[in-house]
Amino acid sequence: MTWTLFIPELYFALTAAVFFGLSLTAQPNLRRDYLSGVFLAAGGLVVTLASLRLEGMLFFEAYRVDLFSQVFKVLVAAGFFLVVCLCSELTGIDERHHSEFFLFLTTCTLAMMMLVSSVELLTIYIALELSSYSLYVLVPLRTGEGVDVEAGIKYFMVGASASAVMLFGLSYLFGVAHTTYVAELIRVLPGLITSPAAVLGLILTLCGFFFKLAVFPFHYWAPDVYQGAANQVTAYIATASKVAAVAIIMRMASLGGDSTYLVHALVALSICSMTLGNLAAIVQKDLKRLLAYSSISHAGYVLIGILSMSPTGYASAIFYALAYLVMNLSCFLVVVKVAADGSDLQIAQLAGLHRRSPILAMVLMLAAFGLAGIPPTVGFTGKFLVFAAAVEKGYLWLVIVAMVNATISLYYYILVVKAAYLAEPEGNPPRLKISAATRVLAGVLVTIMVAAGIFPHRILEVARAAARSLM
Amino acid sequence: MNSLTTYLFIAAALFIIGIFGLLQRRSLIGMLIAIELMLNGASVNFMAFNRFLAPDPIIGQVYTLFIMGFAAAETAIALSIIIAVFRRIHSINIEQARDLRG
Amino acid sequence: MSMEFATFPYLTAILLSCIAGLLVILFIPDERQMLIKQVSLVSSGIAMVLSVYLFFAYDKGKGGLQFVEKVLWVDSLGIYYFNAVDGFSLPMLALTGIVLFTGVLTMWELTHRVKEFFAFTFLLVAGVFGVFMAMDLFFLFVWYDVSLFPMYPLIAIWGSTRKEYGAMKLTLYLLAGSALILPGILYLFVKSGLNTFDVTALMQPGVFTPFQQKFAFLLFYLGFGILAGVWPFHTWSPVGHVAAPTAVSMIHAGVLMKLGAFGVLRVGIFLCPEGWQYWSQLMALLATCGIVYGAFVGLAQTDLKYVIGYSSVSHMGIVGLGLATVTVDGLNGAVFQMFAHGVMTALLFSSVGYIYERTHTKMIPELGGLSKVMPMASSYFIIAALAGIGVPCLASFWAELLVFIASFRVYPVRGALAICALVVSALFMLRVVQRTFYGQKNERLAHLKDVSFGLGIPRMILVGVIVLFGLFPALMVDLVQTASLPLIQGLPR
Amino acid sequence: MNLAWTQDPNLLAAALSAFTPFASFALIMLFTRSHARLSAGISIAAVGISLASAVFLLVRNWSLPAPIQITGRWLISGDIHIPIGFLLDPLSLLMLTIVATISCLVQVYSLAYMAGDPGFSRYYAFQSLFAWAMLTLSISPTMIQLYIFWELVGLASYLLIGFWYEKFSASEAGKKAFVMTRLGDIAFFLGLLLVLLHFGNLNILDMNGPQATERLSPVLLTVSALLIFGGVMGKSAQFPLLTWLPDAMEGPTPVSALLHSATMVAAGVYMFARIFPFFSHSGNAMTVCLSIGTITMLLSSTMAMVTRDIKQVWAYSTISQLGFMVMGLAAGGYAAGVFHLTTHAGFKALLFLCSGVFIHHYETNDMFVIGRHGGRGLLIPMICMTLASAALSGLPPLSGFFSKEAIMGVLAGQRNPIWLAAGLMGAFLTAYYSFRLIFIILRPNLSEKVRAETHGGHGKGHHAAGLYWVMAWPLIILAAVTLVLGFFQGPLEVFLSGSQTVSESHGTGHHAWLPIAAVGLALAGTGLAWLEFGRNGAAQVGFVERLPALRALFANRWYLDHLYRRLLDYVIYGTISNLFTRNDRRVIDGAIDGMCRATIGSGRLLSFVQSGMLQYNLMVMFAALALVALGFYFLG
Repeated sequence: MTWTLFIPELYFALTAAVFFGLSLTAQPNLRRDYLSGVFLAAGGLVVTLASLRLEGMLFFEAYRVDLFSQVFKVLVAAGFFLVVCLCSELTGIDERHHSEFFLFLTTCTLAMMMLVSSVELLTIYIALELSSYSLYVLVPLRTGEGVDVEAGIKYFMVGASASAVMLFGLSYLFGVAHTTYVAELIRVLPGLITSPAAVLGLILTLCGFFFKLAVFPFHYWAPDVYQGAANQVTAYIATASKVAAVAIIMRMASLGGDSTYLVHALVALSICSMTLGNLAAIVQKDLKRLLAYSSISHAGYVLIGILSMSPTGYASAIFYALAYLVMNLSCFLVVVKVAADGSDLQIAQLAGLHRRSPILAMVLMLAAFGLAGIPPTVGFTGKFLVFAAAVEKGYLWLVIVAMVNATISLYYYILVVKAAYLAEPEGNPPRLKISAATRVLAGVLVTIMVAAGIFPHRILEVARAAARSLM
Repeated sequence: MNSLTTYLFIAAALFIIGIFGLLQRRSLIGMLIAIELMLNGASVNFMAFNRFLAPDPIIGQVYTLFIMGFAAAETAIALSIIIAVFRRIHSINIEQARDLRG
Repeated sequence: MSMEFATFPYLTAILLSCIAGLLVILFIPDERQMLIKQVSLVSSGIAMVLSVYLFFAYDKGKGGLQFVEKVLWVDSLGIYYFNAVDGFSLPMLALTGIVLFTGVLTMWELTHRVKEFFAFTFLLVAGVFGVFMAMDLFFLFVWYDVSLFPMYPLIAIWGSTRKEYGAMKLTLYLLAGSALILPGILYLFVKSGLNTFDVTALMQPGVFTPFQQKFAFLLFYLGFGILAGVWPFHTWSPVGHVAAPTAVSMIHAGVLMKLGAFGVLRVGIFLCPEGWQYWSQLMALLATCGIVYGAFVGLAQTDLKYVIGYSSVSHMGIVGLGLATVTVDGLNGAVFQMFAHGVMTALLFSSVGYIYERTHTKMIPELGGLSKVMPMASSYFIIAALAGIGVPCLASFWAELLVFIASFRVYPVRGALAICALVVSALFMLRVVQRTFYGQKNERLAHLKDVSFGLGIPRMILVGVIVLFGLFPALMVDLVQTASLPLIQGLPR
Repeated sequence: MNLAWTQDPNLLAAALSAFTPFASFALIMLFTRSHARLSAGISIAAVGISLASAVFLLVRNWSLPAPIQITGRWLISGDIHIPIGFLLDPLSLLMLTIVATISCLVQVYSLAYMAGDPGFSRYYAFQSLFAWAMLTLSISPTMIQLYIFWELVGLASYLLIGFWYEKFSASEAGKKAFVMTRLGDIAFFLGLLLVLLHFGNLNILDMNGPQATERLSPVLLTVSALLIFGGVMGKSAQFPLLTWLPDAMEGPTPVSALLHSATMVAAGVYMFARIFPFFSHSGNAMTVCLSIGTITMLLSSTMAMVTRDIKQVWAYSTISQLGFMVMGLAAGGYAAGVFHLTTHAGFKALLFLCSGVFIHHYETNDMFVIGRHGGRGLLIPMICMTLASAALSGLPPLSGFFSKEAIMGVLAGQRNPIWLAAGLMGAFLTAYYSFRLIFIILRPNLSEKVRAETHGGHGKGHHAAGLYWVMAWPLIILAAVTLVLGFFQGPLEVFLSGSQTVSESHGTGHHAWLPIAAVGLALAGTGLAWLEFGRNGAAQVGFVERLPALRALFANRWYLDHLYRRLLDYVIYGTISNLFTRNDRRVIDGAIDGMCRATIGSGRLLSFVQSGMLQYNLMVMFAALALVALGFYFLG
């Protein structure tokens, strides 16, 4: 039993402990919390990167460390790091709770990491619940805006019921397969997939993860939570937790083997969620809410990659997850910086951004066009790969629907860009003060968005390898 | 009608009742209880499957224990949030909390 | 990475000249407007010189693809960075270079957000160049989209009439087109089973079944056709032209619309020849509708730019008709028409742009007697208008001649209809010329200055090109023929 | 063209004559726009060179055995070959010389007429453009080249008619001319395409050769011939496309003299003669042409009888003479038609130039005003004009007499006498209206109150004597030509029929009574004119003008213009264009916008459903779940 495999998780557990300790100290110290957060998160990223190539099993085969899990751990850690970087002035959270904020963020990350590499139903459930609980607590932490607790309670209610449903599904899986190890399930389940109990179990199980990814019909929490939670929390929910959800859905979807019905169900869900997300996003005024709906539609796109159930499909989904992570973080960078007082950001408030801060405007434009799937951004490459995988499986019509959706989505992304570049603000708002660190961050994000879009080669190779290790 | 199916029916009944309660109740506490019912339905399932089918007699019980634990934690969090809600809108009727929409 | 460079990578150099211009401009502070303009002038100049050089350097005797640059990009998907030119793409490259250069010169007086304007312009043009030289479907599509989305800010920020509506409509409409193209490309990619996006590999006969070709061609025809202004998917084009600022309408009507026709040619016709033959009837029908329709609608317009917009619809119809004939002459005529119309429209828009900047109106009734006020500006417009109505010894005459001969041979009735539309187009162009430039000197505008020499240069270049190819059409046709002849001969009988 | 230029004097001369004007056009447009005199010099020098080389060619090839054809490749696309080159045969040489001569004279004349005009350089540039196009047209070896330069000639005419573009009527007239001729050209083009596709090439010699009948079915032959004749209708202002020519008189008078009487409008007739054998293969086509020519001739002569505008009279007479030429050709009189074209070019140019002097001097087009101001005072123009009118009305011994007689002879050869009758009628009317004008100016009725029409009042105050003589010399030269040209009929016919092997059997049947009848009718017309306008105390009111209805009919050009106007307004603008525009806005664009609006609306609906009611959301969630579950039992 080699503990080295578990190092990243351990590291984050320790980090959590550190923040717990900080939270016990009497008087709050924002600077201290932020800096320790950044450095610890950076360290975590380094550690996870270092352990990228590890392989092996832990905890009585319940915990699998392979390229697939490690890649996603890196993504999660990266997301965590970048989100922490956005917390330089954490105006959305009461000062007294900053260290708690970091604490729960860390525990959530830890849970995500466990989630992506756990291969036993109970472990999965534990990891999932742990991450959810941290988020349940994070959402109402916000100060000022009166809606945070409402968002929190709704998030909780939907989440709890979803997890209950999932648990019920798990019980059926256990019932038909007599085992709780994913590896054996993969072996046994395809044979039983015609039996109602198995399919019902699988579908109900997937519900829990769909809730995380905010796929229709479990998407209702997304807009409310995105709007209600503090900007940084929203950024985290929108990026890291989504990535982890993608990972676990891939793991579980491969249980279905070649059940056409499951595929059809997924097709239906993906079409519903992307259409619904895009249409509802058109009329949004609040940028975070708009991003929530767009995330719903992107969940649909990711599903396309997953439901093609082929190595290329999974690889494309992994790539898409990365792309989504980067683009969304770029958007939230803008949100956090423009709404410096931690309030919600109306699209109209972007007016004149191109003068107030050209670099943020550029980041926003690239991110928006990327989310819309316009080359040469990573968003386009991701869509391209996903669609290629789908067409390979013969889902041409699904792809056409998705492309039409992408066109619709372009409309509201353009509205955002228009607000940033065209609309003239009333009065003359001052130039935003952008710290050097933020500039660097923005530069890095832009570079990733463009470079990964134009030179997808390396990333794609890794993704393929990861997908192969999953199968 | 062997006994396994009986248990399954009971579990399913619990689950459905839970869902019904969740949809029908307007008070947060009631909804919380409904969710507990759903969880219990799941645990009954586990126990039943374990008892009748699974080779290894531990798993189901382990699951059930864990579920209990989680239920407790969940309730704790839920109650804390509900208290916050009550502070904010002076009611635990979910219909009062409708600021987030659109 | 297997590389293959026949010669010095001219094509990449063209792309780089644009992208370098873009990057340099991005790092110049936006107060240094003059510097920005000079930089853009230089890089566009390089692009033009290179593209025109290639036009003449191409070895007609050898024919085929030349100046090949091929680099493996993503081997798991068989994506190559594969640039090459043939008789079809060279005229387009030259056209793009010329229009870009003249466009930059035309916008010399711009003062509002100069930096962003030229940055977006270069992004757009890089995409256009890329499409014309890409022989790999993936890159072709990437460049295609890259060339589309800058249109939005370009129109919406620097545009005029109903600019935001026009910009949004144009962008969404065109990208809706690419919503059909991408599935089509992926469809062919998958069906070929070759795991490559290399056009030369996919265009081998027998790769695709007739059904696949018919299906995919329809996708491409509709997708690219929208950008080519195929009737009835043309309504974005007048609106967009009207809204766009001068240089953008020049580039847009002059080059971007050709992108659509070129896409149909390069992707649709090259990869799905049988689909081409199968749908040619439909193409001819829509094209004829476009020609007649555009002419008649143009007759009723009172806004100069609308007039030009509809004449573009009509002229692009001629391109479509040429493509629909499935003959060598038709192809020659179509490509020639793309080139000629590009230059001509650029000239028209540059003149109208000048007039609009000075008089602040595009409405024909408010103008009139301009020849007395600004003779040069008017004569540029008049020359372009004459070219537009197919006066001999101006470039577009030959193109139309070839297309009409070919179409009359293949589709006598539709061809005759299209020819008859010439009268109408003559009528409305001359009507515009008369109402706008002739008549008593317009005192309200009497104080305005005529085109200065500096601003005259781009127009003169365009006029020169029009006359050159009008007097020596063989320059163009011989070149295009090197590509069209093998294509037609390679068709399955 | 891979031939060495110096080795073949023909090629050299032809190239010179054709391309020097183009060079001057380019020069003037590019460099010397601001130097009026320099431009004029360049242009005149260029056209002078053309004239010289044209004469050289004519003399050198007076008795050439076979047509010389030199072509080089201009454009080859697929199986379409478009050569450029020269075809030197009697007809083209003759036309070349005529065009060069008249252009040269007119350009000299314009030195004075246009003196001090702001657009002097532009004027000469356009003149050169026209000279280039027209000369190249006349020596084209293929119909496609002919068509190309045919269009260019049309362009030049458009530019020159609208030369004073600040006058609305002028620009309007230019537009009208261009569009109307374009209408004919479309038919022409279609005809050419028919021939090209079914016959294979458009080489004039081949088309005239015998294989035309072999390769083209009679029906096809007739159809294409008629379509090509459409071009003639447009260019030579034949019925029903004749109304643009009178309006074209809005241009400067020299332009009218050059383009719209002597040369350009004759291009139609020239083209007819050019492929005369091709036409003559199809009897029906010839008959149609004959009738068209006749109608044109009669209609336009009636119009000429009532107008007061001096230029209008000659415009109408031009139309009628063109109709007359077409009659001659269509009746099979190749030589006769071409001969009349030649003579007509001479005296009609003379007529216009003379009236130009009057207009320039009195700054009005109204013949009555001119007469009352003592128009006869200007001796040279007066004499020349009288001479030319005599020629026009076919009085011996002037050139017009001979050519008209030739055509009459041909007409007499026709089986159906009606054509001859029409011709004689035409002769009578011609004499009447031309001498009506002469007498009005010569014997002004001073009692008549003046209506001061200021038509084309573009003039300049001073009339230096130098200018007067600059204008006078061309008149004298042309007058001399008019006097003597008639006696060259014999040689010319020999020259023309030298290469063209046309059967003139029925054309040359001589009837002794014919000349007498014709001349008699001409004299009668003159006499009538004298009775009504010439003799002392004549009321100066023509017999037509006594019948208001008839007068209105003639004055309004038989209401043809009104018809066209209506057609344009109601059918083209009012119906089709309007309909298409509405359709574009409402249906096509409306559909697109509607789709977008629907999308946004549905978005609004969806976000409304997101009502913030937790229970509803959960309900949807479970319902969807149930659906998926149930779906399995029914579908899975």
